[in-house]
Amino acid sequence: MAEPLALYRTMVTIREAEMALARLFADGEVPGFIHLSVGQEAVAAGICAALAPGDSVASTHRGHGHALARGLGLRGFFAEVMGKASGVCRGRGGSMHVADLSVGMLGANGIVAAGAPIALGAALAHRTRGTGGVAVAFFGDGALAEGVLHETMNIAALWRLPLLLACENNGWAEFSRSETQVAARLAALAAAHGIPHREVDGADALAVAEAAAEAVAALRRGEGPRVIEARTRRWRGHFEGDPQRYRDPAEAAEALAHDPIARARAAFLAAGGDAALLEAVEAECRAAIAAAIEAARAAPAPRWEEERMGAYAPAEG
Amino acid sequence: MAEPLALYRTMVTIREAEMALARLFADGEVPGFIHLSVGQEAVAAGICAALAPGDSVASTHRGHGHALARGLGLRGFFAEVMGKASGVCRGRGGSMHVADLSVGMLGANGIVAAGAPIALGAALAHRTRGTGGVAVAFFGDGALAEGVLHETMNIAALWRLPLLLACENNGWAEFSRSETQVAARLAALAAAHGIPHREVDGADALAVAEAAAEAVAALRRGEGPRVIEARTRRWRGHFEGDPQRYRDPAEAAEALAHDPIARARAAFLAAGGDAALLEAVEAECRAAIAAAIEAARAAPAPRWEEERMGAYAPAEG
Amino acid sequence: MTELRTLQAITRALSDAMEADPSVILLGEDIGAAGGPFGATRGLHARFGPERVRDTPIAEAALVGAAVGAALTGLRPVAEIMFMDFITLAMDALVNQAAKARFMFGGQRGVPMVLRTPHGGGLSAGPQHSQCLEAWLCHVPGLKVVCPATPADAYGLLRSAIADPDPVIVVEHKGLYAMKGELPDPPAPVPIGRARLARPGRDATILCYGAAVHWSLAAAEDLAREGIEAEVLDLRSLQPWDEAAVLESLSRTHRLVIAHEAVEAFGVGAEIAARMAEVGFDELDAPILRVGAPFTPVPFAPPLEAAWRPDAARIAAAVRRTLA
Amino acid sequence: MTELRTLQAITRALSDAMEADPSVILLGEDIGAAGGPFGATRGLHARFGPERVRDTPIAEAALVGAAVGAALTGLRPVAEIMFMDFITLAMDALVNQAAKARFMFGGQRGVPMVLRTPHGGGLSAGPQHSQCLEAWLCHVPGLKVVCPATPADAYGLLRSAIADPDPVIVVEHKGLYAMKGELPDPPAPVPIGRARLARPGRDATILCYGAAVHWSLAAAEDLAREGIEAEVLDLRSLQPWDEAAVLESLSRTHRLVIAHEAVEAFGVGAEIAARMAEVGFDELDAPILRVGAPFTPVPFAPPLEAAWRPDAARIAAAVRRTLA
Ligand SMILES: Cc1ncc(C[n+]2csc(CCOP(=O)(O)OP(=O)(O)O)c2C)c(N)n1
Ligand SMILES: Cc1ncc(C[n+]2csc(CCOP(=O)(O)OP(=O)(O)O)c2C)c(N)n1
Ligand SMILES: [Mg+2]
Ligand SMILES: [Mg+2]
Repeated sequence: MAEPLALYRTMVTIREAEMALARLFADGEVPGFIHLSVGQEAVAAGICAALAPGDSVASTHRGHGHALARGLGLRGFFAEVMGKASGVCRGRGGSMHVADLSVGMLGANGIVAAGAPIALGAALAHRTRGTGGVAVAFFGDGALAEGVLHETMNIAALWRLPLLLACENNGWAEFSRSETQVAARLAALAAAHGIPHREVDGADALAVAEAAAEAVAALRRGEGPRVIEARTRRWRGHFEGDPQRYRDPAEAAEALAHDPIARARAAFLAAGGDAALLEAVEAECRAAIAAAIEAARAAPAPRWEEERMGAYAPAEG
Repeated sequence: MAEPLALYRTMVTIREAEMALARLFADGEVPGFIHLSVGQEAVAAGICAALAPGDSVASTHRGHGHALARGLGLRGFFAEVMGKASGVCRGRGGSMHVADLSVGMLGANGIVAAGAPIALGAALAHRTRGTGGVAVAFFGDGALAEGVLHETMNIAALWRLPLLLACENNGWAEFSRSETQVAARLAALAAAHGIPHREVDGADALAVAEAAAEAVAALRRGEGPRVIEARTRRWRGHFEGDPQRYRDPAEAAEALAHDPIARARAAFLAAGGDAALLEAVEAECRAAIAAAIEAARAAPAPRWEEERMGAYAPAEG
Repeated sequence: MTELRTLQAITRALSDAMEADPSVILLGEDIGAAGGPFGATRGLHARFGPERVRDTPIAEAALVGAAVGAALTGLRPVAEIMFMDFITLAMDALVNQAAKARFMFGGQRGVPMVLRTPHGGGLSAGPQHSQCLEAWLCHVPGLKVVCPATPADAYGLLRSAIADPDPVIVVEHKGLYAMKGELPDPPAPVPIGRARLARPGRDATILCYGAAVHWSLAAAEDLAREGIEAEVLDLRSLQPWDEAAVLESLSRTHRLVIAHEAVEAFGVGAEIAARMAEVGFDELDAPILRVGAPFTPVPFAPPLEAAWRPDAARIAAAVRRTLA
Repeated sequence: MTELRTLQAITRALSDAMEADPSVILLGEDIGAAGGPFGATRGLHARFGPERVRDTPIAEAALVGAAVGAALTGLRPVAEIMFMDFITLAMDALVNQAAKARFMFGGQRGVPMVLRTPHGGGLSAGPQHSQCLEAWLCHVPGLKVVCPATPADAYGLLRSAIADPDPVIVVEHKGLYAMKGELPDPPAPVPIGRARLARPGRDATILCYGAAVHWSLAAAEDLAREGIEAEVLDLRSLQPWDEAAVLESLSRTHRLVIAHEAVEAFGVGAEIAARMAEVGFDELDAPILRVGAPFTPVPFAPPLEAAWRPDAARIAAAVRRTLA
């Protein structure tokens, strides 16, 4: 089972990293646009806690948390999002494409729902190669409108692949309430495909981790795909800088009441845990993030002329 | 309610027309490839019997029956499938593209599931323009694997559009049993979307017509989309010339036991109908088909040089 | 004359078209009350209501497919795909349905729909939110493709596109949305298929469209200081394109540079160059040069993206080379 | 040397590749026990089992997306799209995922997948089952595209494609499946990116690929009777394409005709002509002529389709024109 302190560390890492990005973005140190998962950290942390080395994760446009929870390093992460040559993708991908194939992180993705069939293929590879590994497809509630997600569910169900479909249901698809976008409940769709579905409170990291552990164990036993739907809250705009005029302030305020980190902290203390431990974790996370940011700041900008690698593998010999 | 004799006439027209095509195809008088709906006639006949002028139909690769049931004329039909200049599409489309926009037949379609969003758009147009019309999307059971069908269901459900999703469940997708292709039952998918679903015996034209009439009435009342799933049987190969090596002879033989025409005939007679009436209908159909074939044979082949109309509307003035 | 931004010109065109014709409706993701991801539909939901300005779910294939069906059933839908990169999800509806219906059904009817979609880089939006894929669409018989460079053309081409009996793709450059320009009063449609002489010149022709028009004008400005008078021809319509205007210009300058932001290889410039290497061969005093992006995805980091994107300097250099 | 049909050469290549490398798997609709819609996978399901020869549902987007994920996770998937017209449904996975992964992830890894798909007309398969859309794919950095004209190349290019570290699209002409030819013993891979001299000549170069190679050879045969010696260069690889070989041929013949079945406008020939109008400009003694299909969908009726498709007569006429 996932260790509370480890989950806490992952969540704090994501929160602190993304809040730092929010500041860096406001200060013009992050180019392009970024989608933060602040408030949703327990989902990434809980799901990824159930994974083993070799497992695969395909993510979304809101993928920082998934990447960090999967073990993509902070230095490569910040340098990438800040567009530096030392970025994990050499500054070519940015926020929406952070990927580290060495830890099975197959990439954030700029195309809604496109990670789902990629994870399907990863699950197929695990099965075919007999690795014992599993694959996770993260997706949002709005992504359920995209056909390819349904194609993916169908194939995963037919072939009983070790695929965990992890839905982050934050109630929003960009500027629209997702109930105006998606008619079906995921539970009902999963049931139609014969895929076991479990709903969890996405602000409760332990609950997510427990559900994920159970699902991943089933996947490893070859029992076919699973769906976990985590009810969660988007604390910030769709992207940084989004004025959120479309958003009812009461709903936005209510979202803040569901703080996965505060909740984990309280649970830890209630179980007799030592606050000093939490503070130590927080301090370590902050220090690591600060160091990563400083390293990224100091890192050179990528230069096109020095970029030897193009769209193809270099010719051999 | 649909009139039994009218249904009978439609089914006989489809059967006789397609059996004639089978012969013409074998004799080399039909170019390309054709997919026959022999054995499935009651679905096209029953659904289209519920429609009024102005309603729209989008069809599939197996679309002859839908086209004829919707009122596409036999002469234009045969000439088209036989590749003649007098074809309803001037010989440019052929079997997979028979269309007659003047009767709301928006085309057979070579792309599996592509008719569904087209019908969705037609339903949207009926709603927006306030025509009171409805749209029908015909699709096969194998098409349920295509994402766009799910996108269509979702949007139709959300917007409560007057769209009838008419599934011809013949158990096959090309050379594969569709249960190896589609994990979910359509009933469950429809339920997940909140779309009323009704299963009917696709060999019983009256039952199909009754279900369609009920569904179309609901559509016209603005109650949102409906699904009708007709269990039906593909009597012939996926395409003409298909040796069907993949097919269990017992299953193929069983299919023949479900003959919508024989069944309609028996029901008509059992209800005290006069066999002479049926025979008169049959004779009329055969005569009309024979005349259409003769006309198509006599019609000139299209000549590229004479084809003034290209891919765009001719420039004005 | 009114001065406004490209984005406002687009909103105005949509609004005027909806005013003029009740069969015009809008379909797209978050185009309703939210006013569209870039703000192109701001105010239209309030003005024309949710039945005519429809927020769609994230389902590009069905969105465009529905536009086809609606266009075949009496509406004139204007669909929006949020980033041109996402047309990858709607190619079947565009290519196999919208483009083919008129021909394939023997000329019974066309599909009077419009697809608006922004392309282009410069925002560090990365490899999946910056592509210029218009060459694909130009290769598809049955589609028309336009790409305005000014607010007046953004207005005028969109009005023509909406009025057109066939499907038209209006490719907008997101980097130009904020650019200001003059709109004639009353604003007027701009015919599809006609190039615009953006700057006359006699020494060489720079053929371009979209954002590259502005780079080309800047290049011409620089070149003028060196005594080189480059003519800048804004193609505006990519399919059909104004072959007569290009030939006419070439017959005066005898030198041709083609500039666009899309990847050079197999891009729009290839067709124009190929055609001029045929019908304009005798006019050519120098090789036809193309300035397009190198053959990689669009990189994210600003210095990479800036180096990757064509610009005025590269265009000017190409002109100098044709004159060397 | 063994004589066999193109289709058998393809089956053989798949079989040999699967034999040689357990990470090669096949994915496609009805490719399993049924042996594939055209029979390209006949016998492979029995030989390699259902885990390595996977019948997929009718879901092209997920099929190709899954190939991407599988290729990123240690397999070498060979996906089949039944007709090239259906790649419209899988463009996102091809263009935004497969093509970009290597570059966008900073060179961490490539996507070693193959997509096989048949194009071309001649079967009266109509407007949605006959298109040649390869130019689209050639415009996408990160994809490679090949198109064999002979059984030996069908074998050799497919083997190279499967071994390649990046995504390769193998475009097969369905009209050539039954064509017989020689396969070397043992059969050998054919390198991607190299053209093949199909017939030497000195008066003009006919550049072509796929089915057009056979029309070009027939045209050359006819022209030879008139004393015109046309060189036929089979491009084989469309992205990357063998610029050196084309230039070399042009430097001898000084006249270029480019032939393909795809629609001429914005087709593969446009890029080659454009490039030759740049780097080969000084070698050109005549306009570059292209022979491609006219700008309409592929019509169904045999006389229309036959008139629509390019053929030997049109190619020969173009060669005569370049020499006139
Ligand atoms: C194919 C595609 N369509 C549209 C978009 C634009 N877009 C980015 S995120 C988003 C909303 C996604 O909602 P959801 O899946 O619920 O994820 P969330 O943002 O809530 O995490 C949209 C429409 C896109 N990136 N890709
Ligand atoms: C997008 C697409 N993929 C594949 C095909 C090839 N194909 C034609 S019909 C068919 C099977 C369709 O099965 P179903 O929907 O059940 O219809 P049926 O043939 O049984 O009437 C397939 C795979 C196609 N035409 N379009
Ligand atoms: Mg959401
Ligand atoms: Mg079926």
